[in-house]
Amino acid sequence: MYGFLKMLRSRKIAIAGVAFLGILVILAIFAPLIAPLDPQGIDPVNRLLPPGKGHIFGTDNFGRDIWSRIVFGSRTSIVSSLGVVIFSVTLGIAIGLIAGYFKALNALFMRIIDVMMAFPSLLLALVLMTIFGRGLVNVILAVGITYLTRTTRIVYGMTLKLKEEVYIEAFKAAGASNMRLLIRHIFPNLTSPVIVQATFTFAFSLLDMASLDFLGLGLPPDIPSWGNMLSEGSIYLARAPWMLLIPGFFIVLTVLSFNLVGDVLRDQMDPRFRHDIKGV
Amino acid sequence: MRLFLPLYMAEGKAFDGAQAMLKFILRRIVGILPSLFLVSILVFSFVHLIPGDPIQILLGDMATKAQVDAVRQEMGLDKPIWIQYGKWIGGVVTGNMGNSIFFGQPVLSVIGDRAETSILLALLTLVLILAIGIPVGYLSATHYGTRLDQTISGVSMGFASIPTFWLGLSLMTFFAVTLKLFPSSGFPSILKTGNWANIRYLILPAITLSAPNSALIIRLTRASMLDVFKEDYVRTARAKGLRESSVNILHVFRNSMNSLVSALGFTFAGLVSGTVVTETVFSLPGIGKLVVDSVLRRDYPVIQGIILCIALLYMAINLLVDIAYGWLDPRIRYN
Amino acid sequence: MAGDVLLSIRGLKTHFSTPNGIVTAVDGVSFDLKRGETLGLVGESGSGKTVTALSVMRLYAKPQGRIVAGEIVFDGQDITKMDDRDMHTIRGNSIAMIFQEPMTSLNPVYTIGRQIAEAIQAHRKIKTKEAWDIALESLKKVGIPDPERRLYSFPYEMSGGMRQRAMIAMAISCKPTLLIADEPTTALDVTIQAQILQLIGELKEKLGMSILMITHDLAVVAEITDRVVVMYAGRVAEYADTVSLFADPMHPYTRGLMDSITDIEKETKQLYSIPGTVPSLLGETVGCRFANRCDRATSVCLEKAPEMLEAAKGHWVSCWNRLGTGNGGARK
Amino acid sequence: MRRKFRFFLSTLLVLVAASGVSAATTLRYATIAEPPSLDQQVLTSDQATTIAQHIFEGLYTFNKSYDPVPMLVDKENISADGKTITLTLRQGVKFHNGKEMTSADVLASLNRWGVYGVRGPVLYAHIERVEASSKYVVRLVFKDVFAPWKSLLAFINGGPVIYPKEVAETATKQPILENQYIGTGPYKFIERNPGRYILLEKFADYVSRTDAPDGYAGKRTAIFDRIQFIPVTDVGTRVNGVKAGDYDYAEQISGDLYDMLSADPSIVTVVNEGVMMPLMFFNSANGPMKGNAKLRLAILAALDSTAALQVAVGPKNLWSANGSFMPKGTSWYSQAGLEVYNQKKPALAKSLAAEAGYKGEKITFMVSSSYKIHNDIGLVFTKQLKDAGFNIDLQIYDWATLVSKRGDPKQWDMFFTTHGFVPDPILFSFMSDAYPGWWATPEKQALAQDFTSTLDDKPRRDAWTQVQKLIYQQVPVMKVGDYFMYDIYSPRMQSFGESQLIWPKFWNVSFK
Repeated sequence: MYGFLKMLRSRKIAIAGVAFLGILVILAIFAPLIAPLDPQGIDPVNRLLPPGKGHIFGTDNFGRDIWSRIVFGSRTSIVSSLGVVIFSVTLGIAIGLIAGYFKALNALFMRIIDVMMAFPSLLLALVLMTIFGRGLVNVILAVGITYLTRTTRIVYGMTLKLKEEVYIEAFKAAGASNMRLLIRHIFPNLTSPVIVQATFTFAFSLLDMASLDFLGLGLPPDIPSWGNMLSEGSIYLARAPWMLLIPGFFIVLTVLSFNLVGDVLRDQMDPRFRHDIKGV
Repeated sequence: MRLFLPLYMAEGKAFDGAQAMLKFILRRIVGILPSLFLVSILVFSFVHLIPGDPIQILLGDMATKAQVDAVRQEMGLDKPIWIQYGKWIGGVVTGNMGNSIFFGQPVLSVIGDRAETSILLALLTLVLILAIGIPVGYLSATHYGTRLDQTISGVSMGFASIPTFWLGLSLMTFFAVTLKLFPSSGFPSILKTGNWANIRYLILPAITLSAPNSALIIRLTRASMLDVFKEDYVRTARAKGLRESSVNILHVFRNSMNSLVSALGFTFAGLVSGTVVTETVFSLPGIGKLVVDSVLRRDYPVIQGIILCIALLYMAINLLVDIAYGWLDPRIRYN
Repeated sequence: MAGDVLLSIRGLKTHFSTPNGIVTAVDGVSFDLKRGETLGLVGESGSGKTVTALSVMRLYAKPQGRIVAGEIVFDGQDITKMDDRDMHTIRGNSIAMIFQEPMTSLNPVYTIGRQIAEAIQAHRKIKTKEAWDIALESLKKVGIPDPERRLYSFPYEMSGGMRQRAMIAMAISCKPTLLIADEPTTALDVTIQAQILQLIGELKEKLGMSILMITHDLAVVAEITDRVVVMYAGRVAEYADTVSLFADPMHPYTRGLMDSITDIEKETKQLYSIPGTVPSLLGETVGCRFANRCDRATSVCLEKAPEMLEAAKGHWVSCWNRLGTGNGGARK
Repeated sequence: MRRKFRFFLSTLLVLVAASGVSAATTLRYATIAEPPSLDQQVLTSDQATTIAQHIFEGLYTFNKSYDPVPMLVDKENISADGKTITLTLRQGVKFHNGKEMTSADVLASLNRWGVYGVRGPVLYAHIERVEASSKYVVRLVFKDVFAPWKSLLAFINGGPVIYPKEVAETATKQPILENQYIGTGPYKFIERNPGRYILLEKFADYVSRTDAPDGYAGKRTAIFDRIQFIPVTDVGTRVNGVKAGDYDYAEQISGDLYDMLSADPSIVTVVNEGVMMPLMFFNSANGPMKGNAKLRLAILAALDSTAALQVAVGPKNLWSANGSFMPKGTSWYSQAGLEVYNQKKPALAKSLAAEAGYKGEKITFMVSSSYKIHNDIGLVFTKQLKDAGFNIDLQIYDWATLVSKRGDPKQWDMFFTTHGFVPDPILFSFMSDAYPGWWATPEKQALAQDFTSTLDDKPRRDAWTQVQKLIYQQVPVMKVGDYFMYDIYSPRMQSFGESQLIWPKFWNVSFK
């Protein structure tokens, strides 16, 4: 953590990123207190109002207050992206560790990864959505799968390397159980790359979900979400640009912030990025 | 050029090298078949899980149940699923994927036509990615820690953070509508018309797609070069008195190419199959959009066909990447 | 007299900026290397001996590393003031360097021949063919069996010893006047070590090179060096010709080092080693850096850094209470 | 770097220069979706009809005021009892394959449609036999008097277009194949390139009627050499495409862009005459709605159609909160039962619901997100109903899923859809007992009977008025209102006047 803060000092933009994410979390937690209006309050008379007094960010085609929807949307966005992260990371670590650690499973694992890679996540999204209708869980699953394969691959690769390490061999010799080795000795070495991967997952899953929303396969329209706001707005690009721009900027800023933070985290955690001095 | 020459092949080892490689390739191709089989079953059952009825879509809202059932029977869609699968897979091995329910055309020709768009678009994008990603990433790595490096990171991140369809729409409104430099949408076939000028239809989409992807390649080039920088042989190269540039290119970049190759491989595969948003925005007849439309129309044969092709593509690229590995790094043996 | 000094280092200071602050890896090092001689640079890891060598080559990691003071005069030119182009003409040409890790010091993706030829072509405008011929020559010089085939082998196809020979072949391919050998034998098994040392000795004679031998191994020093510089924590502790150094070590650290070698005759089972560890080189330190580990340390040692002074003819030492002649010698 | 850039620029210029326009006049029409097939007899896709009407023709067609008038028919003769109708065909009409159209072709086509066509059975249920009494004469003999026959023959969307005998006789339930797209229309089918376009070409030997053009009727002259129908699903892209000059005509633009685009000199907007009716169907076969008219009336009372239309459609001139199932201006328009339409009285709704014995049971409301209008109105209604205390479970599916789910009474309580223009109320989906919702009360069946069994307009209109009244009592379906879609086209096209026909047609149309 200390190192992370140190790194931050050297990257001014990253600080901005952290700050923005902080604000976001506050918005999400205190949404009902912050949002001036009901994010679902339909008002046919005041449709498509440009930003101004009464509606700082204007209103959308339902006459709903965009700022209020942004505030509540931050909840949806955070929850869903977090869902993707948790799903992909937990499962990814589990599968990757086991597949990488037990030789017998390696081949099988590679086959499965092949298949998963070959299986467009979009199709999965479509299928889930058509079977169960649009919903949060479906979106998380659909997007999560893609990142699951990536995380798994990383963990798998690292486990393969790590278990060849001398000290692991040593513990083996000392008769440590597989479970113990995996959890006590291999897993800790995975944390930093996985954390890094997680931040990027968070960032890019947000974009992926926006794309799903654009295709009408994402979150149900009765939940305020930035992705839906953005895709609804895309029709109004010319008529009511703020409908597109405002959620757009929030998405870009969030993703950007996460990427920047992730970048710092990686440079700081991944030893190969540390300044190392030859010869000393 | 010598940078890319598989030296050990030029130098007497060609024979055994080539033989080992041949064996390896054969083994891998054999290995692919079960995966494909797995995919085919998966897809088939998957697709038939989806509620909804292609015939209803075909005949429309007003068609009565009786009429729909009649057509379904004629098309053999009323048979038990495993019989349908057998019939389908039987056709597939003989190179016949059946007809599209919606278009009534052979699946292969439908896919083939879309493949042209997707592959051309993917190639064009790949060129852009390489042209941008590698040089910039190289700069970023060779100027590690400097302001330049940080600016590059910031900017590339920025591009990676823009939702695709937003970028696409903006490019279209500016370059197509305002400046009228490019056509706004669509893509008349090049193969059919033989008119290469049609490639201009793909430029805006390619730019849209290359924005996020080249950002990733920049990051990767940087990362993997930094990885190599601290290797002892780089220090040796310097100690030899090589110019900084030749050290960076001949030793650092050359040795960091492995990770790039695999990344580019899968980027390409992704570009062929997963660009539905861009295709929708620019209304391109591509594979990605065909997948979505076919699912929405429940056009089973087409969906199955596409997924099988995509799977094949992925595995082929997987193989190519592995071959490239050995080609780039003599230490890797094919066994 | 100055004519026969090939390399003269005066008050060299090399800094590294790390996330945790400035590290003074080399702190005012001075010594001379005469033509045709083999100078040993001795010290534990972290003593700054390698950085000193890299400073001569200007190969310390950039941008973190920096020479902040002092001069390195090679053949009459001050290396610290050279621009990069001139530096390129010196590196690998008149000063060549071989490294500790033969396994990793060669690029795995190129053949030996190519890597040697590359070194040659970096300095001479000649055809690749000729360069390869020269490469073959130098492989022969370092006594690699079946050199014609080896030209086309990859590093991974060769043993450690072979690779080190290949490295040496690369180093001598441009007939350098100075060869810097950074622990060339540490990574090899004992039998090979001898061979390599012998090879270096022979080549020195054959090509009339001077050698800067960096090592922590006093045995090696005793074997092949003419004079020795003992470094500790970035500073020179003692600096003398090999004979008198072993006969009469004046710096407590030097003595410590000697005692830490097993005394074969007395078959001492217990291996003596200096208590404590090398201090962090972060920031400025007052006093003698060895003080915290020194059994002779007095208050002055903690207050003021000792000066270098010539205690006996050609025998320099920096210590407040050095072991005077006679009362030195190995521990009973 | 700079060189690279200059290179890019130059290639770019080359490409731009290369983009020339071909000499032959081609109309490029951007459609919202791809039609499955162009076989008019078996499918009701409007996309298909817009294209197919250029290729195929029916015995009758509609004039500007959507009354059925002869097309391929020259003269008609109706027997005194109204049960025998003798149609004399126009002579010398050529199919695209060069053959002349005769009664044999008509007979075959009618029979195929009557048996396998979507709307055919509606007519054939009343027909005793059809016969080709001579080369140019076809006779339809009815079991009973069936009024809507002419409208049905004129309505080519899912209607009896005339194919050559060879095609019609072999054709069955499945749509005919592309090489069978042979009609008598002013344009002939060239090729279909899925995802890219459907291409039509002027038919040189077209034999046109000679009477003055009137709506779809009268003289038809093909002026464009070719017509290209290009699927462009994204509305933003359709608009940009016309602005950029890549398309000449684009259909179904979103309402909220109307004012802006009308003001834009680079674009002309034209409203489509085909009235669209958003409808909310109730499940009469199962669930809390079954046989509970009170509850349905409660829901009706809660809803504010004006708000819904305002949100979903936008500009005032594109919608009207009209509860009459046949639009204003048509002879079928009626106020019957409208007192319960569009009341926006949540309080009343609550009390009615209470009387109906509603205790907050879950009401499943299926809406498709495939169409913006469905999605938007669905959202507004859900909000309004929730505010009125109904426990609405909004389920959003793609259209295909909704269509299949609505076929099963156990899956839903209400679903949302939109119907287009029908020339005769008999063609309303809910007039068939089999349509999801399964409205089949004896009262309905009785009224439907007197409605069809007379040829005179007056009694038919009164009968329909009764049906509408009944609908507002039993509420099998709720009409939200009327809205109109509009299209855009490039100013280089000759004007379409203040309104566009339901299915835009491009004969008698040209560039300026």
